[in-house]
Amino acid sequence: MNAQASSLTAQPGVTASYGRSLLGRIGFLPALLILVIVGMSAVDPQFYGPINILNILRNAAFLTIIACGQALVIIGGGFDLSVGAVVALASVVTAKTMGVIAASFPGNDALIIAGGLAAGLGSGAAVGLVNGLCVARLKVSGFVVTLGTMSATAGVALMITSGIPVYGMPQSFVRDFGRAQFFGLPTAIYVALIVLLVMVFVQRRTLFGRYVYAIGGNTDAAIVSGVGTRRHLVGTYVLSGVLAALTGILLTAQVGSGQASFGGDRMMLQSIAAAVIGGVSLRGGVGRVEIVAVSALFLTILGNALNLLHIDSRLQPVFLGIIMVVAVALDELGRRRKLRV
Amino acid sequence: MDISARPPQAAAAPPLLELKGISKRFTGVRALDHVDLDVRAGELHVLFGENGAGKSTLINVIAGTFPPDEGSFHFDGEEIRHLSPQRARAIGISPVFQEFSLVPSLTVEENLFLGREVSTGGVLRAGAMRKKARALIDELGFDLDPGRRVDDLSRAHQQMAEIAKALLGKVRLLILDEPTASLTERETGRLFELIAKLKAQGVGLIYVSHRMREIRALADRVTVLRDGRHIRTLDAARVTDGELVELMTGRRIDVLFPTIPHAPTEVAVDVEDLTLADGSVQEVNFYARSGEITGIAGLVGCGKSELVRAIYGLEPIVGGTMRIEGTPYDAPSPRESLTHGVAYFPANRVAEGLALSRPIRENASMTALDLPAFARFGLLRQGAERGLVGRAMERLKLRPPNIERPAGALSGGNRQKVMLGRALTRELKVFLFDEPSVGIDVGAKLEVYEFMKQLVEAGAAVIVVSSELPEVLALSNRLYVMHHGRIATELTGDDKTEQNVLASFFKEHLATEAA
Amino acid sequence: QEKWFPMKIYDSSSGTPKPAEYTPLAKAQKPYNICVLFPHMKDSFWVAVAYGVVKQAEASNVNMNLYEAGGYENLPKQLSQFDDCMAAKADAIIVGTISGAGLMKKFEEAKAKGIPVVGVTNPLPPNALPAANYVDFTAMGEVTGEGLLAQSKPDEELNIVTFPGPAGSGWAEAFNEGFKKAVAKNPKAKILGEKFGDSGVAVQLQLIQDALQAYPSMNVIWGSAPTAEAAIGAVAEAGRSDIKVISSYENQAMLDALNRGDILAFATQYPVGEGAIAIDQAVRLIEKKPVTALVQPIAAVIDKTTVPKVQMDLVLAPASWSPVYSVKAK
Amino acid sequence: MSDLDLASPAAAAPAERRATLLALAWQAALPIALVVLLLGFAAVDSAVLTPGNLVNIVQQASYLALFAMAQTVVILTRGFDLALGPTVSMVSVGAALAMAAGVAGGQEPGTVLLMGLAAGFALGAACGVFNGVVIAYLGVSPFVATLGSYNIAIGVATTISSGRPVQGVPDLFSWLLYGGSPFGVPAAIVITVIVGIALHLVLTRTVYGRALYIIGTNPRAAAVAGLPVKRLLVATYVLCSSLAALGALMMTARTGSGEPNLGGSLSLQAIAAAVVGGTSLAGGRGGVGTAVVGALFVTILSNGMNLTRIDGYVQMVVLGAIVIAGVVLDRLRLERRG
Ligand SMILES: Nc1ncnc2c1ncn2[C@@H]1O[C@H](COP(=O)(O)OP(=O)(O)OP(=O)(O)O)[C@@H](O)[C@H]1O
Ligand SMILES: Nc1ncnc2c1ncn2[C@@H]1O[C@H](COP(=O)(O)OP(=O)(O)OP(=O)(O)O)[C@@H](O)[C@H]1O
Ligand SMILES: [Mg+2]
Ligand SMILES: [Mg+2]
Repeated sequence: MNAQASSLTAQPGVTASYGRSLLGRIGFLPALLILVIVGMSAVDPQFYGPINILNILRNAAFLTIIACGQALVIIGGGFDLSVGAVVALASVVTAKTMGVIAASFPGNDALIIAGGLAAGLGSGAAVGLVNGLCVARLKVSGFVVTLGTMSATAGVALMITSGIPVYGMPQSFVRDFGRAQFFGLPTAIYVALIVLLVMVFVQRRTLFGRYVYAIGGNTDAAIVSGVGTRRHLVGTYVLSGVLAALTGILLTAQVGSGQASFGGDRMMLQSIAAAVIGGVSLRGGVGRVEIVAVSALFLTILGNALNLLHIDSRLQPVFLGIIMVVAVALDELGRRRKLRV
Repeated sequence: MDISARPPQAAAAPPLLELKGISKRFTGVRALDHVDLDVRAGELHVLFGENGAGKSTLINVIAGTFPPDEGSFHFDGEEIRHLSPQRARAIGISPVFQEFSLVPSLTVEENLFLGREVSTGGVLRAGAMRKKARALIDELGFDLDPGRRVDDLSRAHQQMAEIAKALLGKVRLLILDEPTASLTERETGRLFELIAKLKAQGVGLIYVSHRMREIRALADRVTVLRDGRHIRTLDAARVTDGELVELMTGRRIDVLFPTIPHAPTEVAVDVEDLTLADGSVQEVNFYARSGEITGIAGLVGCGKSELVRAIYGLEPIVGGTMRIEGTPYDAPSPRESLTHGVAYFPANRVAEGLALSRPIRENASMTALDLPAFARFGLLRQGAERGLVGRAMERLKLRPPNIERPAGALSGGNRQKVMLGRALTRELKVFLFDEPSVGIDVGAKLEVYEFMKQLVEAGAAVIVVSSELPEVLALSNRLYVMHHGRIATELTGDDKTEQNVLASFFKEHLATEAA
Repeated sequence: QEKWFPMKIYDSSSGTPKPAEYTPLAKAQKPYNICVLFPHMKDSFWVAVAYGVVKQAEASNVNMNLYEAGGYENLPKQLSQFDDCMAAKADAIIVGTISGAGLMKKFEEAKAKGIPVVGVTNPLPPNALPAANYVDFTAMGEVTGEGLLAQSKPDEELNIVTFPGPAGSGWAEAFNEGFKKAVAKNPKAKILGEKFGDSGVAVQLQLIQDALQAYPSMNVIWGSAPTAEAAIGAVAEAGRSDIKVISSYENQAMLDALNRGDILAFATQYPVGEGAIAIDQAVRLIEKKPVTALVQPIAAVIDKTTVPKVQMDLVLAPASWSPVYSVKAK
Repeated sequence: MSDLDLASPAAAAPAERRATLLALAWQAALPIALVVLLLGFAAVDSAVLTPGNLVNIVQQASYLALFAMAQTVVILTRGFDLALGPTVSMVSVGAALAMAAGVAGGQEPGTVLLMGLAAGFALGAACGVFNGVVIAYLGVSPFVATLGSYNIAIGVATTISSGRPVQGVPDLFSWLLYGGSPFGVPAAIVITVIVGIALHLVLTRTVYGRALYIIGTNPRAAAVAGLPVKRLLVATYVLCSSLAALGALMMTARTGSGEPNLGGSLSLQAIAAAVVGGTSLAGGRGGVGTAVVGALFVTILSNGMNLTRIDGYVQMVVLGAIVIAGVVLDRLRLERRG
């Protein structure tokens, strides 16, 4: 078993063994989500106003994209603390690259945007590659490696920008991509949907997805069954890096500037929370991205609801914390039909 | 070595597998030391040796999991270098490992195809795989649902999945490392039929087991390993059990089971209408007396383990009453049970018994830390602990006798002794053994049985749950047979025969079918 | 940077602000080692302070080392950096505190060791240090409030939501208080809500989007610079061009936004000037020369009308300047 | 699985003595690296090795060591405490508010001091009970449980303090936990050393400590052996939060005010320090020694980089690289131990 993955969660003393009933498979989350939606709609009509729904969906989209990558890493038995820093790095790298290309090829928007996107996604892939290689080659736990790269990546992002937002991206990038809408929905939602669909497909129908489950579920079994574990482990980290970078780029396009303040610890913790609340086991081997997306939506709606309910922003974390624990505890108790020690 | 009674074509052809001078060193341990081995097509070759002799290591080398440090490897007459697990499977070497190589969170079917998925361009072809999986399981005659997750399966079913996995695709050399350790008679029977079929098809087999009966029944040739060295390869037909055991251990062991003088006195544990939350045990009435060994036998998943686990407090109880020496004992918990003098020795020593990276001393005293002999006011008395555990381990002949080494450094049999050592660290009246001899070698088994004998002689109540029929039959004074969570029969004296046990499985089986 | 000085300031050493002009010494007598501590260097505001510090250190010909703590959540780190500065035997320490109250013990220690300390930019408890220069954040919040009232028509309803910044940071609370005090003077101005949150653009954006829904009548967004930056896009997207955006402090984005007409106004405390003055105060303390104990730059609201009049090189570092963390005396 | 790899040697090789010497050197790999690091920095700037700076380093490290010890006890059980930082903030403002109230109510200095300590430890213990109960009895993973209490503690800290520093921490409190220096040793060092020794004894000499290691190594075996796993887990989270509370009180004494943001990013820093020192996130391995070595390592690195004038952002990159290098070193060390 992957030592560090099991470390994070294995609950001493209790192992839940439960049947794969529908509830066991999807958990309480969708029910809870519907409860919150119905409750909020009853309390505040603003909640189901079209703009509010758009806001929720867009913010959930950012979280979904980054949480999908995180979920994959966790399923593979790892942990990616560096995603928040990658969001920042990708943001500034994209903006900076666009600025540089724009200076040499003014007006050539297609080239500028393509270059920026490539650089941004590339930076995410690079961080993911470092994470993956350290985990797979040096056999260091993902938690520690990504803790290290988190610090280093954030440092590099700040070194590039000195903390000053990076401007100079072509207007078309911001207007036609970041803030554009198709059929009334912002781009980010489409991107998230595509990512989600691709990830669902990857998880269910591809060798890579299958191997990630196997590696997270029992690394030794995967090795003796002839699965190239290293390659696939590296793959999960690279994918997580790229998806985090994608989130960074979408945020950059929406805000209109490259910012080293994007992401950070907050986004990292949120992405893990979304994955874990969405049923991804920190022990590895278990989890589905579609439930993770539901959980991302749940967390986003929760934040939105607390704001709409005019709850003092200093007290909001208290509510958020309690609801989070209660949601997961309910889920856990629901699954624990049979106690085994 | 002389060869006889061999299919003529096999004798003429070069051996299927030929290993020469294989060595393998782990940090500080020489697990294999210039071992030779040859396996012919259509023969079953038994690897025999004590715990830690290097059998599993040799198998891992053959399966491509560990590269050997030196030695040559020929398969089908061809020299093979840099064998990887993939390559091994591709040339038809199929291992069934001692430690399961299944991924618990995947389904049986997904596990069968792990590493060999049917795919086009990285995309899985689920339909094709499902069809193949069903065909294979049907052919094997296993009662196994390919869609179930492995962690929902009992250990026996996991073992079936493991065997099915090895038989998927082209097999030329099948390796079975203690495949029957968690199978009961019926599945074992199925497996033996299968082995016969494979042999007839010219498949070579390597088989590891500590059960003499199986070796007798199956082996064509036997290779004995001791301390990582090749001792001898013998023709199975021309060697006696005694000789094999002597070769293996370097000493004579005459009897496999000691004679136990049962002298039952009062009832130590009894349960009435016991029903468990998960339904694995239903309305069971059962008692065990001091001074005798009470056995529990039964098919896979019949709930025999669950029964003793419930008594100890590891399974939630929903109905019935339980008494210890006549006083009611409800809502048991491990801690309570120990203070009441009830101890449980789990079947899975790695998962439930030992903290492998901690010293033997700590593992042995784990259950006794609440006693004043080991700790006062929450402070450990380490000197006393060292003395008490040291003496217990001496009495059990722990090898090597150093109690400060991590428990993970011990062989299977010695790990079992550490568990038994716990029985000597506190006053106990009832001993619940779940599969006490699983995975341990003949010598160690005898020591465990001797230990039980001493307990019974000292007036304790011993309950043995075992899938190995000869073992429970030989050890127990009274034997319960369980079926589908209920007690099917209770056998004593001359009724306690293999035929009667099997018949009661069968009778019950017919009854349930009819109902 | 001769053209920076003399700079118009308030001399608040006596407790009451008196208009004055500040002129630094020409050159330090010796190349002293001056240690500078900032909460972070993650926005152009602190880069502007650093610019002032670096330019003045070069002018005064002193050695300067600048350390940043990585953000307002890292008070323990700043305390350690302060210790490190003392251990490195700095001749003087300039500190932009994460929490003024939180560094009081360090100030006492430095005093005991005879190391002069100068406070820059972030407010301190009264008489905490021999010399400091900062605007009162509450006062600065007030200035922005007054600027808002001045820019609105007398009978205009102002439905305001404030986005002060991170709860618990101290400065966010102080700004907010001053702003509320100022707008309370106008009965038509109502504070609908106060939304604290991390001072990143992404977090602020989400808060604003939610506020647009939660407070449909909101027509003024007042908050930190990242708030204003996030608000520009969110307001445009929601089609609410009627919403006025005001920022409580300055950065490059604010200046650009003002020039584009995206925001109504922002406040400035002349951070470049603050940085420069801090170096001079430190040199004066080391050389035991007369020093203005509390310099307060005159905070101003910059809007379309005042932009041409403001000396911009005291507000922000030139876009081409990239931060330098140390200066070596020649 | 990984547990099985721990099997170690039976055979006594002829070169055993040399091997054990080498193994010993590997055992001390991290402390040796520490000394090398220190000498390296000293080569760049001699101020690094002055007695003043050495005391400075140890004093700074003592806070981090305390927090790393707090994380270590829960990491030993395969958990961790993300809420440690916010707990520190909450305890800081809670204790400061209690003391300010005491001062305002005209209480004796001694009473005020006790009120502050009591409030601080009570808040810390409350956090620990919450974490422990949610993890042990509700079966929520330590990550989610402590992320929940992370949010709750932040909310409580900023609400009760209105987000501003709480002043009015009496001098006696600051003197006791920070300013005082018996025999010239700063109070923070004295307290951390005493607590460290006490915790070491608890971990190695008591039933509780023994149980902790067994639970961390194999929780199921611990439960089967009759150890009260759930109660011990709750006790461990309480111990963790109480150590955090002690650190929070010491830092409050150091700042002289209750700071709603005091904990900031301490949670991850403390985990990093513990892990760099050799505490295993897989549970069952580590102790006071690993926490202290890790804290010293991180502190020396950052002090050395400050004194040798390395830019802040470069420091972040170096720190990241060193964290990884430290753990790689630790893994090599374990491999060599055969
Ligand atoms: N991965 C490993 N690392 C270090 N030592 C190992 C490893 N695997 C096995 N060993 C050691 O090699 C020796 C041979 O072990 P092996 O598992 O081959 O024994 P075995 O004959 O299969 O025993 P059993 O009958 O108990 O299964 C033992 O001393 C064991 O401790
Ligand atoms: N065909 C089956 N497929 C999957 N699970 C099964 C099947 N039959 C029984 N089980 C489950 O297996 C569990 C019992 O497994 P286990 O093999 O440990 O029982 P046991 O009576 O202790 O037998 P043994 O001691 O021989 O292992 C029960 O909970 C039962 O629900
Ligand atoms: Mg074996
Ligand atoms: Mg069983």
